[in-house]
Amino acid sequence: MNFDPIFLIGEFSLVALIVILTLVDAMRKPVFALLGSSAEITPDIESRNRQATWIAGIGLVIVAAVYFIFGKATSGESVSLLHDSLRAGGGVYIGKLAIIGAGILTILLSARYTMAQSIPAADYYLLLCFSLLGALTLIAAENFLMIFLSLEMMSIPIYALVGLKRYNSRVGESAIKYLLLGGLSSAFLLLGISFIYGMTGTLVVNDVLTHLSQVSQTVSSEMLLMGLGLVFIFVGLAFKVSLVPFHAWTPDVYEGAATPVTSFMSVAVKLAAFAVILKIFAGSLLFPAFDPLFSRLFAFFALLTIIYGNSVAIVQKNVKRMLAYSSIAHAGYMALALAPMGHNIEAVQAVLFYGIGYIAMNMLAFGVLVYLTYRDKYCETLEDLTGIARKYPGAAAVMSVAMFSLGGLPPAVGFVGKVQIFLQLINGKFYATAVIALLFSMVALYFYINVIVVMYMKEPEAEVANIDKKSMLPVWLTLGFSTLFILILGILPSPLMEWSLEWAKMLF
Amino acid sequence: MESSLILLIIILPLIGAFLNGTVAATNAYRKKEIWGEKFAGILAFSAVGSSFLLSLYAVFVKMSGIDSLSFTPYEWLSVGGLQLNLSFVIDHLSAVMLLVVTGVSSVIHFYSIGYIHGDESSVRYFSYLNLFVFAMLLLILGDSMPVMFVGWEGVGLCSYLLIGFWYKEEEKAIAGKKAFIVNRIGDFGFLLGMFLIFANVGSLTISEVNEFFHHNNSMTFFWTNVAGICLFIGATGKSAQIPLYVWLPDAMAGPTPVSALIHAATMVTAGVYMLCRFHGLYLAAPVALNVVLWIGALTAIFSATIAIYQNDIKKVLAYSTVSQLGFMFMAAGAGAFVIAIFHLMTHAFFKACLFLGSGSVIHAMGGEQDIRFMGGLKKYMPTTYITFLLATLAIAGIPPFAGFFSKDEILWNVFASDHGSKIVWAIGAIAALCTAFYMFRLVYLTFFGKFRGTPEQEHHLHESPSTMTAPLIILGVLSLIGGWIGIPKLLSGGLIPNFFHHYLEPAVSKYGHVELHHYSHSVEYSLMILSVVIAVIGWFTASRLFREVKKELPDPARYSGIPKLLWNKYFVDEIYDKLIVNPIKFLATKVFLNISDKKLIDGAANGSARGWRQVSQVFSYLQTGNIQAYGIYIIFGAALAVALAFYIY
Amino acid sequence: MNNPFTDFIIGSGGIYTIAVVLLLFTLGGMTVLFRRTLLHMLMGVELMLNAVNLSFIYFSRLHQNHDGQILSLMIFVVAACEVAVGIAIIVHLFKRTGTISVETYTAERG
Amino acid sequence: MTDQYLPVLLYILIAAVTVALILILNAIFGPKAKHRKDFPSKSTPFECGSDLLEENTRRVSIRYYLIALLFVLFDLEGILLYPWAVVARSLGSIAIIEIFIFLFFLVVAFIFAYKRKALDWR
Repeated sequence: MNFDPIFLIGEFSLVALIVILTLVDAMRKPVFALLGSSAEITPDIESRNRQATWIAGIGLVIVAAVYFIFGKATSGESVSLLHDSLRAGGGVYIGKLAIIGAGILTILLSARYTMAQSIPAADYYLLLCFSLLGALTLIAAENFLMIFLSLEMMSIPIYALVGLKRYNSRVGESAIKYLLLGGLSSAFLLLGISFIYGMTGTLVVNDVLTHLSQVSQTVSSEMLLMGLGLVFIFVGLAFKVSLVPFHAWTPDVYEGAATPVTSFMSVAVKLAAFAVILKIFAGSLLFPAFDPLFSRLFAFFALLTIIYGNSVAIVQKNVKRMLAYSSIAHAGYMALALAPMGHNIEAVQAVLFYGIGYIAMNMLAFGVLVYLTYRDKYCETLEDLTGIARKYPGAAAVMSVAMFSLGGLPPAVGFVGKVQIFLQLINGKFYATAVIALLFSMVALYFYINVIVVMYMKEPEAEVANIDKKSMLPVWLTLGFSTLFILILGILPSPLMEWSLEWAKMLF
Repeated sequence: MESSLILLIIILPLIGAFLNGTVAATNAYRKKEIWGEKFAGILAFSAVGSSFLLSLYAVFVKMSGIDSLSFTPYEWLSVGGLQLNLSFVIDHLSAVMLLVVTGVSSVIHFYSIGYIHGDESSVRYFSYLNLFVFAMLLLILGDSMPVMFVGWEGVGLCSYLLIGFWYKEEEKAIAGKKAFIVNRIGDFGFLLGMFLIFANVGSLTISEVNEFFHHNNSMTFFWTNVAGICLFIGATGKSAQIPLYVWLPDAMAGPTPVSALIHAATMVTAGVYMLCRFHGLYLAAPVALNVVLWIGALTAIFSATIAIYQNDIKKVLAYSTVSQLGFMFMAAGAGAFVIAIFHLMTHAFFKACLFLGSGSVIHAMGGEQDIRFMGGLKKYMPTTYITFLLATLAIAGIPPFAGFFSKDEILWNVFASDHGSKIVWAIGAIAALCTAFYMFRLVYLTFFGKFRGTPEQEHHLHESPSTMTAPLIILGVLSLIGGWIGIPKLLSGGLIPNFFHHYLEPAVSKYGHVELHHYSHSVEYSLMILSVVIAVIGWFTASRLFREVKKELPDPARYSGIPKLLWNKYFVDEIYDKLIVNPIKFLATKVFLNISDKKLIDGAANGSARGWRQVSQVFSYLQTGNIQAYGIYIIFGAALAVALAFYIY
Repeated sequence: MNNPFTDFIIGSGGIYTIAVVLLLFTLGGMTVLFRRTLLHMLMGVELMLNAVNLSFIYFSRLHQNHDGQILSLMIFVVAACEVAVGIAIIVHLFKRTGTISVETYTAERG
Repeated sequence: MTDQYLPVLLYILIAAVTVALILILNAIFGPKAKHRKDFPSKSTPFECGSDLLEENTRRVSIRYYLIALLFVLFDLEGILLYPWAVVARSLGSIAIIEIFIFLFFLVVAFIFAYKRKALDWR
């Protein structure tokens, strides 16, 4: 077993960060375990929170730096590790950096949020790091065992994170919704995996591929079980990326969760889950017999998702819910690129491009909501945003950038992403699908532009609430970085295209 | 090395614009100055100046013996069959343009330091000016149509910003809007042409497009001409030709250096330049070329006649610019692209000089622009007078000034070329006559005779500071000698080679050139002498009429007959208002707004929006909040997927 | 029907195992969908996972390799984690509202 | 074919008859009452008269859940030792290192739980 630890340097340093965070918090004065029962914030808890925030923030930056520097050496050739369970090196480097980057942006957003909301910071960041670790291994996994484990490792901490909100009368409701439905979808995923395993006797994705290419089309019962297995896997993963009709948890959970958690879920979790979908359905399983099935499956569910997501977003009063439906619709666009199946690396690249760009867009949109939130004054509804441009011109400006990008208008990165996806459709001769999708992205403009209209052109009914501008730097870092990312890569997209292409090559 | 050179040339003005722009924004926001106009001016000037020096280095050192330098710093987009590169090229054509633009810009930036002195938003002014140079460089050096288009739009934007620079005066803001809207109409044509070319050629790189039309033109004759005309529509917008010239006279509302730089020397010539860049296309599209020729000629005569009766010093120059641009298009239409560029260059020198001179005059007159109230300024501002006179001699076509060589060659080419025509030649000759007449009318009314303004103004008259006169001298000298690089072989008896022709030949004759009919030398000589005679006639008439103005000049309101027609610019604005603007307004307000928009479209849009909102509402009822309902959706979805699988197999 | 795997599954009673697995899975699903308390729903999820476990163990034996068994152990662990988080949330909900009936928790909707 | 299943059929019949017989006899000879409340002992869980020791829907302390959850979690980590034990001998020294790394993480988790007083039974 030749095992070079350099290939997993990112994961190792993240584990080290988790251990340090755990032990440092444990070394403090013992606290009563059920923190939720006491509402007052003592100075001790506050200093504890501050300490955890610093450790998590700086630690994750160090992890990113370590991976950026040492992991670079691995970005050439990729290797299989731990008996074909993880594929490290190569283009995954890009994906892992993107995920870690999303994690850092989330922590920057959380720093002030956790303080203001007096969320137990150590628990919060621990869970976030666990989820991040799961996402990191998930995009590198090439074994169904590893895929399942990483998926759960990514999701379970988020079930708990969703429940970690203080000033909300409905706390816990969204957490239990996510948990129960997540369990249901995991069961489907596992059932699918077990069918595949039953037919092939292996859990390694690439071996399954080899086996599939040998399957003769005449053996219908085998086809049946394999096909059922793949469909169930599709169901399980479609839940994670929230395609309609597996989406129903999304708005409720996004609304209920703390805003930084929502942003993390909507970008990192979605991107990682999409990486797995690409790995299984577009990258590896090039089984021509299943091509028409999954082509239609993706086209059908993606269209359903786009239509539903964009329509329901129109009637939302709550910005977080609106963004949740928008994130559903965006998952639809990404899945749409997979409709022309076949051995198409450009489609994979388009999806990854969109996914990475989407990190910046959503971080920006949710970041503005975090910026405008203080203690029990949430900024969630359209009324809260009405007329803020006068008082907070910076926040309104970056929010407009986010809306432009989400709406797919130039010169933002969302425009380039959409162009690539539609080009895929047109190359694959999916004209009707493309037209419908385009029509509904016009519909989507309505509610994105509406936010800008509300911010700039409406007079606020009540006076715009004051926010405490103390320790706002981390939020501004996130906002500034995301804005630059969106605009620069919107105008000059080719580096991101190269990165996503490199990552796409890994998924084949 | 070469690549970073090109990049530096382009990026330096952008950096200047960015720095000044940020400071202008913070100045306005914080209500305190980080740096004032002096520093801003020097910064802007040094950015453009160093860009000019680098261009000189690139053109004369780096490019000696080489046809072109090209540089692709960035692959912009590469999706499917579409490959867009951010690529730049300096060939001999763009080299000339590059030197003209950066050179004239440097001079005008320098002039602006004195001119804009004391304005509260001078930092903003310099930021815009630098941004304009950046956009212009993109337009010139871009090797692919999208890059060119970005520059094309960029200069339009800067022009809009600068015309409306004093936006607090409503009339100027309206002039800016007019320029922008008229330009947008032209841009639409440009875009249409671009799409047509991409659809047929499959590439947007200019050299590839030319190559395509030169070698294996698989586009039908009809569509080739349509594409050419579409691009030319873009050019008429930017270069102020019939029918889209109406914005340029109004654009004189902007600061005078801006008029000199953007609305005389550089931006308005972009259309001519673009035509020359696409000469491969135009040579394959004779009909389009003929359209260019005729539109150019008509514009030339049309605006030259208007200029005769104008009394606003800048308006005269504006119509003169339109007319000279018409000459350039005539040259291009006759297939003499080299001559078009030659005239472009000489025109840049003398017209910039004229505008800056007029700026100097206006400065001295305390904002007065009406030449009826000037006169006798010669003795108050000698430098301005002399340089203005030099430039006037150049534009009138008196040898050996720059304008003579270029204008004469244009007329000769129109006369002799396959694509030309004798009628157009005649029109051009008359336009040249008018040009000489109205220019000397301007000179005599402004600088000769008695001062006709108020005593107060007379007391105030002074020569402009040296920051303003130095550029005048440079440009004045250039209008004298600028034409000597293109002396026709015939005139020097073949002793001096036509350096300019020789230099541009590889760039604009690569894809074929137009043959001239063979005429004897005597014909050519006589035409040349004829054009000198024409110019002198114009001069003489003007001198007889306006040298010593005794009586009060008539009030334009009391004009009648032809003067009335010309004073009112052939009533084109009014005709446009009546025929296009008013009907559109009427349609917009009365018909569309009241009837169709409020009833039909609003009804339909609101109705469909409302209808769709209903659907959305129904959709959102599915979101019951009940976990088990959600679970049922998942099961339902899974069943749907399985059913789909069975259905397909 | 000449594939060795399909023959083996159907021939040696494998089809019954799959039937049991699907039955248990369906029962678990029904529990999630139709029981009215959160705790029961959580139990339903566990039942579904256990059904899958059974299937993995059977296939593992069928193919004579251990991958399936390892995966089923992992499922145990993951299921335990899920239960831990789930029960914590349910207890919290019960403490706050005094009920764990699923109809109570429909505040977020639309 | 059918005779094979005859004993089963017979068995079902006998069971049904027995149940029916008992119910009928009970209805005939048993005490008759209009209301259940006349015989409180019939409502008790075992219908045998002896009192329950405590209420079966008794609330337990919340600590109980915490301890129980921690027990389940740490207990389940135990099963991960089984596959390790199977191959430990053949893997040699690296197996020892690996299992200690695994246990290290368990210990870290335990310290965390302990310091949070999750194991306090009060």
